[in-house]
Amino acid sequence: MAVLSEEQTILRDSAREWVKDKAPVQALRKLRDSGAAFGYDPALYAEMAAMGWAGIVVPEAYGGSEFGYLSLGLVLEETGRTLVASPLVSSALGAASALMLGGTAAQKEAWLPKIASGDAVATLAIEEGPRHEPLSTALAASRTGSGFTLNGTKSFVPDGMAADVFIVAARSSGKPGEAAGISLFLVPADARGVTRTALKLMDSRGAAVIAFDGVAVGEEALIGAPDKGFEVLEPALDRVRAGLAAEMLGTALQAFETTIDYLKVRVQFGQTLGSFQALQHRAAKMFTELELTRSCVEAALSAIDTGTNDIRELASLAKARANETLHLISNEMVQMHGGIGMTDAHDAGLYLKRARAAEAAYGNAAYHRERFGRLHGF
Amino acid sequence: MAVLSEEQTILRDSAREWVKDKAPVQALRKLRDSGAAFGYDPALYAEMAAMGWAGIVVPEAYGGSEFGYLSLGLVLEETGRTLVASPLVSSALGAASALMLGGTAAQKEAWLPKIASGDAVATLAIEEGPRHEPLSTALAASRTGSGFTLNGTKSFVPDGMAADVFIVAARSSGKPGEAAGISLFLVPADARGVTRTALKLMDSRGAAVIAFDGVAVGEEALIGAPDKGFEVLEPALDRVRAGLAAEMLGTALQAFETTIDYLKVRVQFGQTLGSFQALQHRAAKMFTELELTRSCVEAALSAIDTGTNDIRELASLAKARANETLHLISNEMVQMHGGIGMTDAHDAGLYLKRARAAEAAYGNAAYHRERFGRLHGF
Amino acid sequence: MAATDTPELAAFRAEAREWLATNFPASLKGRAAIMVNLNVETDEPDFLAWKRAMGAKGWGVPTWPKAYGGGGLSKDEARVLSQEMVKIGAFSPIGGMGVMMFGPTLLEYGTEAQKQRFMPGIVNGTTRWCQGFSEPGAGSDLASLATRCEDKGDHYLVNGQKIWTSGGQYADWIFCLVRTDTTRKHEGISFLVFDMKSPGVEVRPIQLISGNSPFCETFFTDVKVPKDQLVGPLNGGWSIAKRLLQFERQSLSGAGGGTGGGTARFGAPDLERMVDKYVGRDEAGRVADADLRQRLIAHHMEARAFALTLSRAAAEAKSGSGPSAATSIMKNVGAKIAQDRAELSMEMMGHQGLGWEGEGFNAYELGMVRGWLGGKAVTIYGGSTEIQNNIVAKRMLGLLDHQ
Amino acid sequence: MAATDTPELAAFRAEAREWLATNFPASLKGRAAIMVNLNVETDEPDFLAWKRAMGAKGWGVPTWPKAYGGGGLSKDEARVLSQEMVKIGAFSPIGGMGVMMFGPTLLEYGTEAQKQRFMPGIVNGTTRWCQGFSEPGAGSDLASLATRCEDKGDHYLVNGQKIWTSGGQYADWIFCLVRTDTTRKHEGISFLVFDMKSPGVEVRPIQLISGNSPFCETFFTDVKVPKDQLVGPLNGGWSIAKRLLQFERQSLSGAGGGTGGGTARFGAPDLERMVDKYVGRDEAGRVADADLRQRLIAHHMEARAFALTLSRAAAEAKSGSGPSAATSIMKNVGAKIAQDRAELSMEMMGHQGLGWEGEGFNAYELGMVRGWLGGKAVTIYGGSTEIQNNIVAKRMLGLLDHQ
Repeated sequence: MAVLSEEQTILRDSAREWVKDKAPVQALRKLRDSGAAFGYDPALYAEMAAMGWAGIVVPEAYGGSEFGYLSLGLVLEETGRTLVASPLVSSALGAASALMLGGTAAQKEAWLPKIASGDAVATLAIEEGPRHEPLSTALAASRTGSGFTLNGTKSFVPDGMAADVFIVAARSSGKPGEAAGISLFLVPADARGVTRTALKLMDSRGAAVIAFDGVAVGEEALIGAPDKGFEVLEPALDRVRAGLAAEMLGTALQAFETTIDYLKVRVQFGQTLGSFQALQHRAAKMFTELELTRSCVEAALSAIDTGTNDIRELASLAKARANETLHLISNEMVQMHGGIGMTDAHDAGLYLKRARAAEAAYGNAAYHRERFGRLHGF
Repeated sequence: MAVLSEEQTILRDSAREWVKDKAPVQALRKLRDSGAAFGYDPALYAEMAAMGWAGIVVPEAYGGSEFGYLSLGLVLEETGRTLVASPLVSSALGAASALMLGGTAAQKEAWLPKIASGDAVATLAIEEGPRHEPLSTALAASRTGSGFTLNGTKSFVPDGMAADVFIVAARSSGKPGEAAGISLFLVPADARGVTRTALKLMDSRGAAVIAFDGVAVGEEALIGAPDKGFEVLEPALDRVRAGLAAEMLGTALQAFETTIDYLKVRVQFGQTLGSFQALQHRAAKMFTELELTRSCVEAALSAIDTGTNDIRELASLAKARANETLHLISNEMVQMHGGIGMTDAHDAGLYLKRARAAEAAYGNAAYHRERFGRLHGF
Repeated sequence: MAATDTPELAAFRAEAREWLATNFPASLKGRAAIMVNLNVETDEPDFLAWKRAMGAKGWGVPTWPKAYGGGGLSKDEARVLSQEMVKIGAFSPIGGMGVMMFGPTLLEYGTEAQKQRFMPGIVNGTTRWCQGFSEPGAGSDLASLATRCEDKGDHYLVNGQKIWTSGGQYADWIFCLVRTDTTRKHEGISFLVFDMKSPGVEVRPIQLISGNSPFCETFFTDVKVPKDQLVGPLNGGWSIAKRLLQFERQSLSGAGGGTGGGTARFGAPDLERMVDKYVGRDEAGRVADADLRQRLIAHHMEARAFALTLSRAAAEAKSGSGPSAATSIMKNVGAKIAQDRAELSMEMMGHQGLGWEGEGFNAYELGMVRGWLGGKAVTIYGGSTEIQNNIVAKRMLGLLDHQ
Repeated sequence: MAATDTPELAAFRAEAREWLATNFPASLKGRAAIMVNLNVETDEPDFLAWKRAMGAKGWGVPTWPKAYGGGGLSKDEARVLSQEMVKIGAFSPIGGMGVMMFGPTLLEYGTEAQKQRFMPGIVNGTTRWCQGFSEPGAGSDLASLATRCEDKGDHYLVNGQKIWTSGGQYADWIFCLVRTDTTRKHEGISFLVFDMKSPGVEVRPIQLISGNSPFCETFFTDVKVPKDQLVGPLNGGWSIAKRLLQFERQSLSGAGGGTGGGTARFGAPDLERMVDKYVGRDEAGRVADADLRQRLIAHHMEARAFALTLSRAAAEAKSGSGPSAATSIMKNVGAKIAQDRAELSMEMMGHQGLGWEGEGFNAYELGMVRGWLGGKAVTIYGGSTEIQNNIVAKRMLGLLDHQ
C-alpha cells in the first residue's frame, strides 16, 4: 500500500466500511437477478456521490474535492473487492477526465458539477469493433455549415443506457488507424438521431450500443481541437486504465482472500487444503503477483497526480498487470474451490465473469504489452 | 515409445548397453579435461561406426543399412542420455542426408560409403551469424569459367576441425533472406584457401570457424542445381532437426531420471525431497512434457521415413518441443539438486551446458515456433 | 484404412456398409452433436427408429459380448464400423454413463443375474444411468464419503446426500457408492444400484456459473434397496469404483478412441476462422495482434503434440505392449488445452465475448461464453488436475508422500 | 533530491561533498564494479588510501553508531551521502559479509567486549569475515547441522564440516553455527566466531559449473575456540542466525537500499543494445524475432514492476508503518528476473553465447556465459525459491503445514 496521507487513510477506511455495509457481493447478485435497466443501482450511486466519490478528481471550482487519482484509486480498490457496479469509472473518472483535459469552460461548467454530484452520468463512447482499438475510430463526423453531422455506431458504451451525455470519438478526417483526424464531441443522450440498445453482459453491468443517425452538433460540442481529439482521448483513456486497474486489483485481492480463507477450512484427505504444498506455492505466486500489481497501479495513479512524463507506459503496465493478475486469480479461485466454485450460488463465478469483462475493457493485456513494447522501442 | 520392430528393439537395446558401458557421462568429462582436438573421441566413434550406426540412414547401395531415421533416432536418444560427443549428427545424419537428397551419383559414391563406415567425417557448413538463419546465407559463390570461387566465412561448423569435407551453403545469386540463389557445394577440407579455427564451446563439443578465401570449386562440386540449393538444404536441415530433437529427448530423459532419483534419496526436514508436493507437481509437469515431446520427435522421424508432406512442420514441432522440454528440465535439474548441482563435480552443469548448445543449434524454440506458425498461416 | 483390410475385415466392411445404408435414416446425417446428449433426447421418429435398430444390433456397444446384447465385434471390426459410420455421417444413438462407465464395470464385477437384468437397458439405450459418487463434504477425497447404508435383514436402507449427479434429474437408475462400515475408510465402501423412482430419492438441479444445470444434488431418505442390487462384495466397492473411474478418465481424455470428449468439446473449433472474424491480419498476412499471435501458435503446437500423443498411445495400446505411460498425462493435458482454447477464443472475441443473452451477440458468441464457463469444470471433475498430478508423481515416478 | 533538503541536510550535503572531493581519488572514479569484490582486493595505493579514509570516517557503514567506529548518520544523511557519492562516481571500499551480515548481528547480540574487539576490523575493512552455516547434509534444512562443539572447560572444541563458505579461502575470521546440544534441533545450536588461522581449520575451494570457485568446503578438526567467542547465549544461536539471514536476504534482494545485488548482477545490463547487436530489427523497427520480442517486452515489464515494488517498499519502510508486505516476495522475484534476463541474453547471443574460452568470443560474451551459469545459484542460496514460497505461504498467508 502506498504511503497515504491522513485524509487518504480516512477515505480508504470509510470506503471499506461502506462497501462492506451497503454493497457486498450480494448486492450485485440482486441487481443481476432483478434485471435492472441501468446495470447499477442508482440509489447506491447516489450514496457514493453523496460521500463525494464522484468528485474526487474534479477541481474544487467545479464542485469536486480535487483529491486526485490515487485517492479515487483507493475507493475503486474497495468497490472492486465486492464487484460494486456504478458509473464511478465511466462517469466520475473517464468522462470527467476527458472534460478536464480538453473541455471548454462552458462544457466544464455545464457538466463537471453534475458529474461530481452524481446528478448526471457521462460516459465515453469509443469502441466500434469487438476489441479495444481507439485509433480505429470510423464513426463519421462530416462538416456542415454550423458544425458537424455524426453517422455511425458505438458499441459497448459503459453505462450507455443510464448516461445523460456521451463523449463521442469520431473521425473528421484521415482514416481508421491514424490518430490525426479523430475529434471528440459532447452529445446529449436525448439529441435527435441518437438511439440506444441495451446489452446484457455476463458481468451484469450496464452497457449499450449507441447509434448516431445524422446527429447534428455545433462547434461548441467539440472537446479539444478538431482532428486533434486523440490528444485529449489518449490521456483520458490512460486515466481510466489506471483507475480500472485499481478496481481490478481490489477484485483480485478479494478473490484471493476468499480463496485463502477457503483453503484454511476445507479439509481433504484429513488435511486442510491450505496445508498441501503445491497449493501453498500457488498461493505464494498469487500473493507475489498482487504485490507487484499494487506497485504498478499505485505508480500509475501517482504519476497522473504529479504529471510525470511516463503516464502512458505506467498506465499500460498497470492495466496489463492487473489483467494478468486478475485472470490468474479468478481462474485459481474456481479451481481451488473445486465443484462448489462452479455453482452459481457461490461467488467465484461472479468474480470470473467480472474479471474477463474488466480485462477486455480499455485494452486487454496483449494490447498493453504491445503498447508498452512500442513505447520502449522493442 | 513408438511401436518398434524387432530389429529396432535390438538396435535400441544394444545402443543402451553400449552407452552405459563405453560412453557414460564420465567419458565426456574426460574428453573435456583432456582438451581433445576434435571435440569427440575418434576411437569411440570408430566403435559406433563399426556397429553400423553411421550408416543407419544410408542406402544399402552405399554401404549403409537403410534402416531409417526413426532407427537412427533411437540410437541418438541413447547417446543423448550420457551426452556422448560424436559426429553422428553432423556427418552420419546431416551431411549424409544432404548427399542423399541432392548429391550426384559420383558424389554419393565418393562419400556415402566413407561416411557410413566412419572413415570420413562430413559436415554442413551453414551458419554465418550468431543465430540460425539459413536464408541469410551470404558467403559468396562467384561464377568462373570452370565453376565457382567461394569467399566468406562459416562459423559454428559442427565437428569442423575433424571434418574431411564440408557441404557449404553459398550465395550464387539473389540476396540474403531469399531462398533462391543459394547453392550447395562439396568442398574438401584440404582445398586450397580453406583455413579453420577451433572454437572452445561450453558443451565441450567440436566446432570451428571455417574461412573460405578464394576457394575454387568445379561444377562437379555442386549439390543440387545451382541457385536451388535450398531445395536440398531445407529438407536436410529438417532431418538434422528431428534427429537432434531425438538426442535432446534422451538428454532430457536422463536429466529427469537423475533428478527423480535424487529426490527419492535426499532428505530435508526429515522427509525425502520427493515427498514435497510442490516438487511432485513440478516432477509431474516434466514427465508430461517428456511424453508430449516423445510423440512429436517420433512423429517427425516417422514422417521422414514414410515421406509424408508435413515433414517441415513436424520437424519444427519436434525441435521446438525438445528445446522447451530440455530447457525446463536442465534448469530444474540444477534447482532441485540445490547447491550440489552448482558444482562442477556434479553432472547437472554438463547437462545444462549441453542443453543450451543443442537449443541454439539448427534453430532455437522461437525460430521453430515462428516457422510452425507461418506454415499454418498465423 | 480399407487398403490394409484383411479379407475377413473387408467382408465385414461390406456387411457394415450395407446394414448402415439400410438402417441409418438420411434425415439424421451429421447431426450427432445435436441429437446425442447425455440428458435430453429427441423423440423424432427417425431417431427412435435408429436407436431401436442399433440397440437390436448391439452396435452401440460394438465390442461388448453378444451374450448381453453387445455387438460381439473385434477391435478391428469396431474400427471398421466406426470408419463406415463417419463416412456417411452416422453416429451412435446409444451413449451416456451406462455405456461409458457402468456397463464395462458391470461386465467385470456383476453377477450373471445382474448382467442379464441390467445390460439390455444399457445396450438399447432405454435405461438412463447416473452416478452417485461425489458428496458435498468429500470433494477430491472421494473415499471420505458418508452416505450410510444399513443392512436391515431383507433390504438395505440408504440415507445421505450425493452431489454432482450428472443428469440426475433425467436418470432412471443410479449406481452409487455407500458406506457400509463406518470404522474403516476405503474398506467400508460398497457399490449399490437402485431405481431413482424409489421412495425417499429427491433430486435438485444445481445451477452452474454457465447458467446450465447438468448436475444435481441428490438426497436419500430411508431409501429401501433390495439386497441383490449390491454389485461386488460388501465393503468391496472401492476397487470397483477405481476401475469405473478409469473408464471415465479414458472417455474424458479421448483415449478410449471415442470422440475425444474433454479435448474437443470446449472452445472454438477453428481458431483461424476466429482470427479473421475478430482480430484481423497485418499487411504481411500475420495475425494483427502480435502478442496474441505467439500464444495462438504455441497453443496450436501444444494441441498438435497432444493429438500425436493420443495416436501414439493408441498405437502402443494396440501393439499389446500394455497401456502407454502417455495415458497418465492425458486428462490434464487435454483439459488444459480445452481451457486454453476457450480462453483464447474469449480473448479474440473481445467485447463480443462478454454477452450473456439478448441482442448484440450471435448464438455462436453466446455459446462460446457458456462453453468457456462450463469448461472450467474439466480440471475439477473426473480427478482434478491436482489429483492427477499426485497420481503421476506417485504411480509413474514412485515419489512417496511424507512418511 | 537536493530541492527537498531541510537546512540541516543541506549543510550535511555540503560537508559530505567537500569531504568526498578531498578524499576520493579521481583515479578510482566509476570503478566500483572492478575494485570492490568480496574475495579479491586490489593493492592499488589509491584504493588503499580511500579505504583508510572511509574506514576512519566510518562512512563505509554510515548508519552504525560512532561508538564502534560507524558513521553515526541518520538514514536521511546516509541517503544524501550515497547521492553525493554516485554523483562523482565514488563507491564504498568497505564491504563483504562483515558489513552485510555479521556487523549488524553483532550490534544486536554481541557483548560490549565483543563489539569493541570485532567492530573496528569490520568498519575499516581490515578483517574479512566468512560464514559457516551450511553443511553438506543439511541443504535448505539449515537447522539440521551437525558440526559438534564441545565444552572443554576453558575452551570449546569444534569438529565438523561446512560447505558453501563464501570466500573461505580469503577470510580472516569465520562466524559459525555449531551444535552444542545433540538432543534438540533448533535449541541445540550456538553462534561461534573464530580465527580461520586456528590449527585444525582446512579450506578447499569448490569449483562451480561457471568455472569459478567463490565458495569452499571448510573442515574443522579439533579446533580450539576461546569461550569468550560465543555470541549470544549457549544454545541460543538459532535466533541469531535467523536475524542474520534477514540481513542477508535484504542485501540479496536489493531491499536494503544497497546496490540491488541479486537483481542487477547477472545478465545483460541493456537488452536493447543486445537486440541491435545479435538479433536485428524488422523493416518497422521491431525486434526481428517476433517470438523473442514478446518475451523481451514481458520481461521488461516484469523488471519495471519489480523496480516499482522496491521503491514502494522503501517508501513504506521509511514511513514507519513497519516492514512492507512486499519485502517477502523480493528475493524470489529479483532472482527470477535476474535468471530470466540471463537466459534471454543467452538466447539473443545464439551461438556467440556458447563460448567457454579462447578465440571467436569476446570478453563480454564469455562473461555473460559465466554469469548465466553462476546466476543459477540465486534461486538456491540465501533461502531457495521453494523455502521462500513456504515462508510466504506460512507467515504472510497463514497456511499451516499438515497437522
